[in-house]
Parts: sequence; C-alpha cells; structure tokens
Amino acid sequence: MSLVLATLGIGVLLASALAAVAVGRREILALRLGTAGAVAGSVLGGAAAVEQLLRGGATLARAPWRLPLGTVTVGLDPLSAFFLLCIAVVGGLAAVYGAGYLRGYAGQRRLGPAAAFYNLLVAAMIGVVLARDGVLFLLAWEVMTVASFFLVTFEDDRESVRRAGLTYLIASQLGVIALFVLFALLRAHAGSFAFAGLLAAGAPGGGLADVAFLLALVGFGTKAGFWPVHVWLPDAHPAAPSHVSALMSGVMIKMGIYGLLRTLTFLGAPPLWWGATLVGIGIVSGVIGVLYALAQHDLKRLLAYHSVENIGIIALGLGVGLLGQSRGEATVAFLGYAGALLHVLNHGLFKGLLFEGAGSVLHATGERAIDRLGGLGRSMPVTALTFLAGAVAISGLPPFNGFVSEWLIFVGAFRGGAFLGGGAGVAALAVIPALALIGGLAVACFVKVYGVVFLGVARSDAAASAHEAGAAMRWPMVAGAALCLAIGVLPATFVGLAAPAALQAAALAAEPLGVLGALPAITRVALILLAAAAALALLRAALLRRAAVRVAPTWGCGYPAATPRMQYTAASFAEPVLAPFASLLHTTVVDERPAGYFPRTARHEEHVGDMAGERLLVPAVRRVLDAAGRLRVLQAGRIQLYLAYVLATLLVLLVWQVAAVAP
Amino acid sequence: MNGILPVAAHVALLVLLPPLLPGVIGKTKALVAGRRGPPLLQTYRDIGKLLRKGAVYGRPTTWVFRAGPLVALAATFVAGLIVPLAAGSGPLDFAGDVVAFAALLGLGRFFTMAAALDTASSFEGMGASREAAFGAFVEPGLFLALTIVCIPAGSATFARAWAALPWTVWSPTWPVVLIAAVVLGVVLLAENSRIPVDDPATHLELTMIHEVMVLDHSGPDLAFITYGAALKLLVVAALLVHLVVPVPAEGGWAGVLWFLAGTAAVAVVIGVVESTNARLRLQRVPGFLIGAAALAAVGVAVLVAQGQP
Amino acid sequence: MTAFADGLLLLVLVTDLYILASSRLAACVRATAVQGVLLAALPLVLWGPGGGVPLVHLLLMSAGALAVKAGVIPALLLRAAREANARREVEPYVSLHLSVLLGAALVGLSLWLARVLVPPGDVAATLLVPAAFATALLGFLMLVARKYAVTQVVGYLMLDNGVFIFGQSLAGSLPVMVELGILLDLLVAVFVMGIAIHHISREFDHIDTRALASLRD
Amino acid sequence: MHLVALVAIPALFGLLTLRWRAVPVQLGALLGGAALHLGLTAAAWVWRPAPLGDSLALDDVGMLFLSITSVLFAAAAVYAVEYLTAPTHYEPAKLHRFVPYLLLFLAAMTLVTTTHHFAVLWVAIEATTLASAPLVYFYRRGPALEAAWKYLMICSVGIALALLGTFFLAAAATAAGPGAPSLTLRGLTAAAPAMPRAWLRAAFVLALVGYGTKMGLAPMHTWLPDTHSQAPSPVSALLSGALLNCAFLGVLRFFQVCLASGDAAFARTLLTLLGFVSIAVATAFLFGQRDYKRLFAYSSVENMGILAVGVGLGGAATYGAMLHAVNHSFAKAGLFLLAGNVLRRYGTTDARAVQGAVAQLPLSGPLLFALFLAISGMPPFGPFMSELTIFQAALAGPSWWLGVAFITLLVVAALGLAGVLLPMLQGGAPAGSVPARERALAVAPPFVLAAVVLLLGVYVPGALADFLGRVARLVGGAS
Repeated sequence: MSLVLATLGIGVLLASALAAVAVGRREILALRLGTAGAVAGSVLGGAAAVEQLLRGGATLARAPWRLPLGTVTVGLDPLSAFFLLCIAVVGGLAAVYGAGYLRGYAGQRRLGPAAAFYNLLVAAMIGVVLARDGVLFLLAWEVMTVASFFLVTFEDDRESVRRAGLTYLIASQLGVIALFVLFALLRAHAGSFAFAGLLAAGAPGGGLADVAFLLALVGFGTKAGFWPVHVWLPDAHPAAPSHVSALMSGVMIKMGIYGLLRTLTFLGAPPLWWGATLVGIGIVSGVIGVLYALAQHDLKRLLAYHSVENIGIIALGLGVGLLGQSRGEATVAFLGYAGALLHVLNHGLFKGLLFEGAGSVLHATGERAIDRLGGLGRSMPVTALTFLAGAVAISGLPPFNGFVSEWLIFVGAFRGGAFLGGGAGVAALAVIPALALIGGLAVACFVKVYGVVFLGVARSDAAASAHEAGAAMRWPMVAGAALCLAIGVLPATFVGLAAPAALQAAALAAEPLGVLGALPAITRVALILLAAAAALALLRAALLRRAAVRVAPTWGCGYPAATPRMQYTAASFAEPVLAPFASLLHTTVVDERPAGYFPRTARHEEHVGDMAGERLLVPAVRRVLDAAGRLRVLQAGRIQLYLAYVLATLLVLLVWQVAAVAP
Repeated sequence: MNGILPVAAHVALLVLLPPLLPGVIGKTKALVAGRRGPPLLQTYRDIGKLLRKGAVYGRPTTWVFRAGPLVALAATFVAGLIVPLAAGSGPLDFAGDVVAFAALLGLGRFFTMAAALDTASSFEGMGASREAAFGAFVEPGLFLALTIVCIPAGSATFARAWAALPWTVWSPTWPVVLIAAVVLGVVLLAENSRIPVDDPATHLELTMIHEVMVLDHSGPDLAFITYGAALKLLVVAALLVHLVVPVPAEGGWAGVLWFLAGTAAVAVVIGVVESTNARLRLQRVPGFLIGAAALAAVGVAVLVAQGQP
Repeated sequence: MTAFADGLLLLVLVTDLYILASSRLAACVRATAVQGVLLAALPLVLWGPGGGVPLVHLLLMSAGALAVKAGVIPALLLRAAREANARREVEPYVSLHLSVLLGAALVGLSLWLARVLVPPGDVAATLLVPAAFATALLGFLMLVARKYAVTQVVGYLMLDNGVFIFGQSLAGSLPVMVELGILLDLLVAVFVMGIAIHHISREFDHIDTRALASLRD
Repeated sequence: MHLVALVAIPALFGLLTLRWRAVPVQLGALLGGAALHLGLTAAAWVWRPAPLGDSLALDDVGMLFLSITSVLFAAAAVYAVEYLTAPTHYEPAKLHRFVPYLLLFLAAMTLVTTTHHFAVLWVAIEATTLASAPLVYFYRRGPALEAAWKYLMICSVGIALALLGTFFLAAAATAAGPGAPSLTLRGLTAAAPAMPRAWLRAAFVLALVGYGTKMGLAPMHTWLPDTHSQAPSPVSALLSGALLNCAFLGVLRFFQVCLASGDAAFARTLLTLLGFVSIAVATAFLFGQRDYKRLFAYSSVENMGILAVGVGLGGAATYGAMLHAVNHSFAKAGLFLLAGNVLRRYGTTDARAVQGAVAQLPLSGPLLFALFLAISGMPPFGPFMSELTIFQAALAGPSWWLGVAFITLLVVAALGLAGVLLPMLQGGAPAGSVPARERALAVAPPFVLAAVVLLLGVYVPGALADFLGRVARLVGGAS
C-alpha cells in the first residue's frame, strides 16, 4: 500500500511537471498545475511514509522495467519512510509557498520550467529514498542534482547566480565520483547492484568497508555540506528562489545523510574510528558553520551557513550513534541515531520556515543585506512571528523542536561518555561542549538576525515600506511554525516516528528500555513554560490596568537626536562573538579611519570569505586549470607538429611492441 | 520528588527566596567596604514598588519588547522547577533534565536580548551583543562542569548526579568535583552579570552589559526583570550549593537548612569576590570564560584518566 | 635475382636521401618520378618470370605504378609548383643537414626493425623490409620537416612508396583489383591535394604552410 | 545484392548529382538517397543480407555501425535541406558542392561497414577522407582551406600507415601457413593463431596509429577540432557521429584478428593506453575552450577514448563501449546540428559571444541543454548508463585504479564542457531582443536524436541489448 502511494506520488509529480512545461507560455496556469501536482505528490508521499512507519517492517517491489544496467527495484523501510516524510512535509509546504513567491516573477521569467523542475526535484528525492538498486539510486541522485541545478540558476541573468550554479555543479559532480566508486566497489564485492544483494553479501572485509565508509563520507558529505566540502552550499542556496532554498536546505542536503546511513547498513559493524570521524566532522562543521553564519551580512547566505552548522549537529548525532554501535551500547546508539534523524526532520521544518521568511523579506523589500533592514516586525507581523519561532527552534531552545533533537544527542553523548569507555568515551564526551558552544553561538546569531531584521526601526526606505506576504506565502510559514512547536511540545509522538528508522540504522531489534521515558517530561516542561509565560502576561495586564501606560521615545542615554542609522548593526553585534575566533575566519578588512580635525568620511567594512573555499579548494582548482592550460601549446596549429605526434607515437609503440617479442 | 509537601517547599523557596540573595551580596559588599549598605530586604521592596507602577514603552518597540521579561522569567522559573533546591531532586526532574535546564536559561537570554534590540537603541544593542558573546562562551564551561558531575552518575540528570557525588574526603574524584565547583562559580558570575564579568552597580552605559539591556524597561516589566535576575542567581547558585554542601537527598527540614546555609554562603562569597576584584576589561572576558571551560575540560580529562566513565 | 632486387632497392634508398637533402622543389619532384620508375620495375624484378605470380598481374601492377608514380603525380606536382611560383624551400623546420642525419638514423632504425620482422615466405630481397621502412619513415620525416605544401605531398608520396615496396612482397596474395584500387586511391588523394595546393596558392599567394596555422588553441 | 545496393545507391546518386546541378535533382537525390539507404538498412535488420563471398558481408559489428551511419545521415540530410536552402543562409546554387560529396561520403562509410576485406576496408576509409575533404572546404574561406588541408594530410598519412599495417597482416598470414593468404576477416582469423607475433603486433600498432588518426585518438587527433569547427554543421555531425565510428571499426577489425590469434593482451593494453591518453588530453582542452564547435570536437576525442578503453578492458566494458558508440553518435550529431542553429542565430562560433541561448532559441536552446547533460553523462540519458557500465567493469577488473581514473576524468571533462556551455546557455535575453522563430526542419532532426538518447538512458529494449551483447562478444567482450 505504502509503495503504491509513494510511486503514485512520483507519478503525479512527474506528470504535473510535464504538464507545467506543456502549457507553454501560460505561466500562471503552469505554476498552478505544478503546485497542485507538488502538493498532491507530497500528500501521497507523506501518506505512504506515515502508513509505512505506523505499520512497521519493510516493503519491496520490483517494477517490470529494466534499466540498461540494473533493475527498477523500489522499497520502503523505516529509514526510507522517515526521510520520505521529511521530503513530503517540507516539499509540500515549500511548494505552496513557491506558488505565492513565484507569482511575482510572472512575465519576467518562465514559470513553467521552474515549477516543473521543482516537482522533478521532489520526485527525484523520493526516488532516492525509494531506490533499492545502486543504479536506480545513482540515477535518481543525478536527476536530483540536475533538477536542483536548474532551480538554483532560475535567475540566470545574474552573474552571481550563474557562478553559484557552476560551483554547485562542480562540487556535486566531484562528489558523485566518490559515489560511483563506492557503488561499483560494493557491486564488485556483492556481485550485484541490488541493495538486497549488498545486504545478503554481508560486511565487506579487508579494509573495503573502511574505504567504502570514506567514499560515502566524501560523496554524501558533499551533498550534505560537511566541512570542508560544503563550499557550494553558501553560494547555491542564496542564489535559488527562496522556496527552493527551503527545499534544498531543508531536505535535499539531507539526502546526503540518508545515503550515508543507507551505506552504513551495508558495511556491518562499524569500527570505533568511524564514529570518532563523524564526531570530528560534526564539531568542525557545526562550529565553523555557525561562526561563518555570524559573520554574514546577507540573510540567505547566513541561513545557508546555518545549514552547515545543523548538518554538523546531525553528524554529531550520527557519530554518537556509530560510537554506541561500535561498542555495542544499544542505548547510546539509539539515542544518537534518533537525535540525528529527528534533527533531520526538525532542521527541514525550521530551515524551510526560515528560508521562507527570508524570502518574504526579500519579496517585500528586495533587500538581502541584513544591515539595511529593520523594524519589519510591525509591517510583516506573521512573517516576523513565524520567523521568531524558527529562530528559537534552530537555536535548540524549548519549547520548540530543535531542543528535542539536540536533547537526544546530548543525552546520548552523556551516556556515551559514561559507558563507552576508552577512545569512544572521549569522542562522545567531545560532543558535549561542542554542541553547547554551537548552541550558544546559534542563539547569538539568531538574536542578531531577528533583532536586526525585524526589530528596531527601518534602516532603509525599502524596509520602511515593506508589506506582509500574500496568503499563499503566509500559511506555509504558519504551518511550519506550528509543526516546530508541535514537535517541541509533543516529542514522544514524533520521536516515535523516528524511532524505527533509528533502530534500523543502529541495527537493533527493539528499542532499548526506558530511553524515551523522559519525553513526556519534556511535554510537561514545555506546557509549564507556556503556562507560566501566559500567567505572567495576565498578571502584568492586571497590574497595568490600574496604572498609566505611556509610549515615549526610547531612552537615548541623554542623546536626543538618535537616527535609525545609529542602531546597532549586525556586524557590530557579531563582533565580540567573533573576535576570539578571528584566526579561524578569512576576514578582509576595509578600513578608512577618520582623519584630521573635521573628518568627512570614515568607513569600516569586514567581509568574511570562506576559508575552505578560498584557501583550499579554489587554489587547487586553479592549479589544475593552469596545468590544463599549459597543455594548450600542443595544439599550436602547425601541421608538421601534428604529423610529428603521429610519427612519435608510431615509433614509440612500434619499438615497444616489437621489442617485446623480439627474439 | 513525590508528595505535595516537598513540591510546595520547593516552589516556596523558589518564589520567596530569590530577592534575598542580592540583599545578602549587597550587605556583604557593604560590610567589606565598611559601609552599612541597603537593607537586606531592599530587593523585595524594589520589586513591590515597581509592580505598582505604570509602564513607559519605547516608540519603536513591539510585542517582543513586552514578551522579553515574561519569557525570561518564565524560563528561569521552569529551570528552577527542574533544579534540586532543598532536596536531591526538583519537582520536574527527569532523565536528561540537565540539558533542559541549560536550554531554559538560554531561552531566557534569547528573549532578553531580543527585547533589548527591539528598542532601536544602540546602547541596548551593545548590551545584547556582549550578552550574546558571553552567553555563547559560558555554555561550554557550564556543560563541561556538568559533565564532570554527570559522568560518574552515568546520566545527565541532576538527581542522579547529586546522589553520586563523592562525600568522603579521600575519594579520588573530589579534586575534580572541586574543579567543577570553581567552573560553576565562574558560570554563576557570568550568567548573573556579576564582577568580574559585569558590574551590576556601574553607572556608565558604555560599560554595562545586563543593565544596559534592560534600560528601557519600566514598571512591572522591570519588576519581572529584577525578580528574574534574582531567581536566576538562586537557580544557578543551587547547582553550586549542591556541590559544596551535602544537601540530603530526602530533603526535609535538614535539606532546607543545608540549602539555605549553602545559598547564603554562596551569596557571601559572591559579595567578597565582588569586593576584592575589579571588573575585567570587556575584551578579556571571553578569555576568562574560555579559561574556565578549559579548566573544566582538564577536569573531564582527569576523570577519563581515572577510568571513571 | 636477389642481388638485382637489392640493387634496385639501394637505388630507391639513394633517391630517398637525395629528396631529403634537396631544397629545390623541381629536383624533389623529379627524384620522386625516378623513384616511381624504380618502383615500377620492382615487381618484375622480384617476381620475374616464374616467381609464382601471374605475369598479367605483374605487368598491370608495373604499368600502373609507372603511370601513377612516375607519370601523372610528378607532372601534377610540377605544375602545382610552377603555378605557385615556388622554386626552393628556403628555411625548412628541420635544416637539410639535420634532415639527412635524422634520415640516416631512421635508416638505422629500419635495419633494426627488419632484423626483428623477418620477411615471411620466399621474398628474394634482403633489403626489401628495411627499404620499405626507410622510405616510409623518410617520407614521414619530409612531412614533418618541410614547410611547403608541395614538398609535403612529396613526403606523402614517399610514405606511400614505402608501403608499396612492402606490398611487393605480397604480390601473390593481393588480387590485382585491390592493388589497382589502392593505386587509384593514391592518385585521387594526390589529385585532391593538388587541388588543395591550387586553392592555397590562390588564397595565400604562396604554398608555405605557415599560413595554414591559424586554427589553434 | 542488398549489400551492393547499399553501397551503390548513394554512390550512384553521388555521381549523378556531380553531373546534374539542378536544385530539385540535388535535393531529391539527397533525401531519396537518405531514405533509400535508411530503408535498406532497416530491411537488413529484418532480412540479414547474404554475404557476397568473403569480402562483402554484414556481421553484427558492421550492422551496428551501418545503422548508426544510416540514421545519422538521414538526420543530417533532412537538416541540411533546411540549412542549405534557408533564405538567410546559403544560396541553393551551392548545393552541388555539397550533395554529391555527402552522398559519396555515405557510400564510402557504408562500404566500410559492409566489407570484410581488409584492403577494401582501407580503400573505403581512404575514400571517406577524399569524399569529405570538399565538404570541409565548403565555405571556401582561408580557415576552411586550412582545415581541409590538415584533414587531408593528417588522415592520409594515418591511412597510409594503416595500409602498411594491412600489408603486415598479410605478411603475417603468409608466414602463418601454406597457401595463398587471404585478406578477408575469415581468412585472417583462421590464420591468426599461427601468425608470427612480431608481425601481428607491428600490424596492429600500425593500424591503431593509422586508423586511430582517423578515429581521433590522441595524440593523433589534432585534425579533428580544426575540421569540425570549419565544416558545415551537418557535415560536422556526420564526421563526429559516423565517420569516427567507421575508423573505429577499422581498428576493431584488426583487434578481431588479434583476438583470434590468442594474443590480444597487448592490443588491449594499447587500446586502453591510447584511450586514456585521449580522454585526458581532450579533457584538458575542454577547459576554457573558446570555440563551441571545437569544444564538441574535443568531446568527440574524449568519447573515442571511452570507446577504446571499453574495448581495451573487455568483458562488460566492451558491451558498454558498443552502447556508448550509439549514445555518443546520436548525442554528438544532435549537438553539432544544434550548434548549427546557434551559429545561425549568433553568427559566430565564439563561445564567449553567445549568451542566453535558452532564452534566444526557445527550441534549440533547451534541446542543446538536454544534449549537453546527456554527453556529460547525466541521467536519465543514455551515456550515463553506458559510461557506468564501462566504469564498473573497469573497477571490477584487475586494476581498480583504472576505474577511478576513468570516472574522475569523465566527470572533470563534463565540468569542462559545463564551464563553456553553461555561460552560453544561461543568461537572459538582452533587452529588446526577440526569441528566434525556429523552423521545424532545423529542430526536428536533433530532437529525434535527443529522444533516442533519452530512451536509451531509461530503457534498452531486450532485442537491442541482445544484439549489442552479440556485437560485444564478436570484439572480445561479454554482455
């Protein structure tokens, strides 16, 4: 049943994609068709996922269709179903939002292809999680890359967008090399591309499992956005239209996590260093991600760096899970995987919500530079409120969902530190302060974003004349915020959805006893918190009913002529947080100090470039290109030279081959 | 923690005790400085007065400004329900409550800073910025200190951790617990904006942190803030108290007495520290906090070396 | 017959080196014609009466080679050179002296190759394989070393002559039709090249291939 | 008779049109020749023509390349009609410089695919050069002349070497046994086991270098970018899609003899080596390429390298190579035809002068994008599957690092293509410009080719898979 629904979902998505292209120049109709298809497909996919998760077990089906190199075998098990759920929820919400968001582009851009590629992307992601055959998996994976590439380059008349698209393509394709090698190696081991065959063949030995793990780390890590292969992410996500950013950041990068988890199921019991490696990656990605986010002045780019951070948190969870698995500590393993998986869903929800909020801001003001915004809370109340929910959620604070998943990882790390012993214990212990630091920095960053964008007063005319987003854009944000709150208040229900997948990842038969017993307590905490806040609000209202309430200018510490430009800026806000980490950031400073008695101008700008990109990857790529460029003299245009190549090749090969058999 | 009575006692302590702490600290400072100082119950009086007053709201502010004090107080209060006071566990205790405790403090900080930014004042923004930085640097120290006490217990749960504390002097882990206590002390000072991180008595906005953030609040809001700050002091101090004073797990009158004594001692120590130290330069605060975290990390390492986990 | 055939092949080698050392276009082309005559004689000398190959076959081959290699092609090339008003190749890529030295080295290589590649069957000439290799390789050297289109075609012709020499060892196994087809192909190729030279000289006013180096990376 | 007709009809039509220059005659001969040829080829699938002696025979390998050639020729012919008669382009009066040679070219290629006689094979391949040289020079410009000259010289030299190789094979056969040796495939494979190894090896090296020159294997590929950039687009399409394959067939015939001799390892090594060199060299030249037709030409060099590697590796890789031959031919021919449309819109082959092709050419642009993805090995297009097949066979083979190197080079090459093509395809239309109104005949042929490439990416009919498997087994692979 679930598989039928899911494949039907793919069918609807593909059909609506075709329809959206087929209606040609009737842009709004195309958009409507695409959106309807996306929503229907998401509903079908979500239904399939829930049905499968509630029923438990796994289903498998083979289509009567032969790929040139493999079979079309699809299946749903808890792991797939959970990711399918994430795709459906975020994909559906973002599609509705996109219908409102893209409307503004009607007449300037072709909306049909945009809607079609959106649906294709969702379909490809569903295909990735459904695939039970390496070839089908890679096929869906590449289609996913292609579709998202087209979405990233939607506004391809902008040079920066084109460059971002190219960067994305380069990174994806270099990453996919590792995946090709990975699957081919597994096939060589198992004799089949089919996942069932890979599972049946058992764990590969002789270092092959280690190689496969590393390949998966590179290949899937590139898509997921692990440091330092994340470099495409901060360029591509801001370049895409906001609903696409929501989808990409929300779920597409999680396909990397899915792939990693899926691969791990083929590789048998993990050695200790796998978990430790993931913990290391998680720490670096998380801390670097949030630091770079703090240093950004561009709203969407900032959010993109937060995706790197959150992927780091997920990696920490996976690391804890692997560590537990390697030591046979079922509880630790379960907590780590469950935390990571739930964070996948959570991040999808709040990052989707935040990108949608950013899109609404962009839509209303045309401005992405944080320091030219401000005061939008008044003109865009719904966006502001939902963005605040997302900000609190992503900071890992109760009563929202981010807290629940981080809590699971924390508890797993504490237990790991206590019970794993040795290197595994140390690795688990390292998770704790790292996650704490990431959380603290995330709070700082989102206070900055929320405060500078939505609070205070407008810093520019565009911000001053902002207006609230349309209904199609508002409701997905409201729904997303509501879901974030729901998971935070009712964690037991939602952890229950992630639990089967976590069990599968941890190769456990049953849930370790008592692990999730504390979840109802989190519900209590959340409810008491809300009740206490409400009670205080009532108390204050009662108190103020009898007293005078005045509205007056903000106290300026004695300075009477304050202007909006004197508000604290995002850059100044972040400065004390970043100062101790200056050596980790690649900062370029433009400094024009006031000079003379009556200085006219003064300027101070700081731009933080990506160290991994600018110090590591870009020079490497440039070096390779230079080497290729030097080869160009070979094709110098002279026929004599060309004939000399033929002669030289002939002589070398002839002498070599003939000498080899010479008597 | 079961039964109505212990819960009632816990809530009573939580609600009534906090404003006393600033009084004790103030008295101590005054005594050290050879002054008489304000009355011990001055904070109760201040709060009462503020609650009766009207309010002035800055023109640019929105509901976030009004929500800040509420959420901060509510979050601290819930954190107070989690943390054990006069007994071995709090009324809301559960497995993994340590993490929730820290997160609730973070929530309070989030909304306090957001409210500050809502005023559009550069001074309050400055305060929020500093709070954000110090808050971020406090977190690892707090968690590492908690790690030290939680690991031997095998659980990130206050009740379990306090029960597992080594109360024999020759226990090999007591130096590590001492480290945890010192680090928690630093966290206490930083979380509550005390010297040497912040000077609650300063009068120059440019040098303030917490005070400048709440500059624009007035009336009941300011009352909530003042009360909330005291509550936070109590809640964080409660951690320290349990490390240095053997509060009996079963609570009862003995528990209340031990707890009150411990809390008073902590307040006096704060007073002494504030009297004998100067505020650090702002740029040096991160180093101070990171140093504390590093100390805690050393503690954890010692624990690991002892084969504790 | 061996001695006679070897003498003939030696003469071929001499013409090879002469062409390589000569800078005058007309001399090159004439030497090619001489080589064509020598090659035309080769099948008769090698397989002579009673060599196991039908005489008609031999005569046809010989006549064909004479017509194409000693007749039509040299005439074509001479005309092309005259048309382009080119007399001597002034500065080849590889100087004439160096060409000859390299040529000698290639002849050495050919002798080594011939030691390994022992000619099969009953070919009655010890120099056949080395001469074939040497002629082909020296032709190749011409192609690489010279700038003028006409001299390049001469090089191509030498290359083909080398192949032709080797082909004579197989006279028995190739149907005459095929051999004539090969000759025809050669003729057409050089014919097309001649047309190309014609166009080159019209387009660029000379036949120096340096002008033909605009397409590059 | 069937086989004779296949070769003779285009040849006859070609000679006919050399004589009669009337436009209807030219067009009729072109389209009629293409249709007849396609029909005869299709008929050959149903009724496999009987061989004429040992020299003229159609085996599965020949059938594969004949079919590719025939389909591509039909596509190019339809396209050429539009291309050459469009009012904005070249006056129909020039048709007689085009049609006869194109038909003769087809005849020569057909002969290549249908002969089993090595000398005839050689004659036919040389004939392809001679017939297509005038086509390269069609535009009668200096650069076109230069390209034609280089094409003629380099390929003729290469072919001369191949002739020497053919003679060597005959010599080896002579040495192998008593009786007059034959130069047919049957005779040579029979004699192969007893052939002296030195002669066999020398013969294969000569053939590989010789036909490899024509096939575009690096470092003998140098004529290819020049020729492709100067020839009219339909001719480029045929050169890349059909002619290179025919030269490859020449190499394969020699390889078959090596297989029969039981000493194919050296040949595999050489094929793999030159294949990798080709892929690597082509990849280096793809980056920063300024002329998009040259770009496609280098991509052909790369793909010929892929074919060589596939055959060199053997096993399933050979099957992949045969599948890839189909994929590459169709995709590349489509790309060159579309390049013609781009050229007509922008009036230049300079890649940097082209921007926003998707917006400017509403049909060709997206189609070009699709085929770019296809040739880059992106699913759901055919090359993805064929390259994956070769790759996984390479990785499973004795040297896994060959597989890694293979896939890495391929991906990097695809990025090189992307670096040049994306800026051409993307970008909005300049203000005030109207998207082109494209003519159906200029878009339909590449569309059909792209559709086939797409189909082969998601579904290979069982009959075709079996057929390709038979082809692969004939040239030393497995299905």
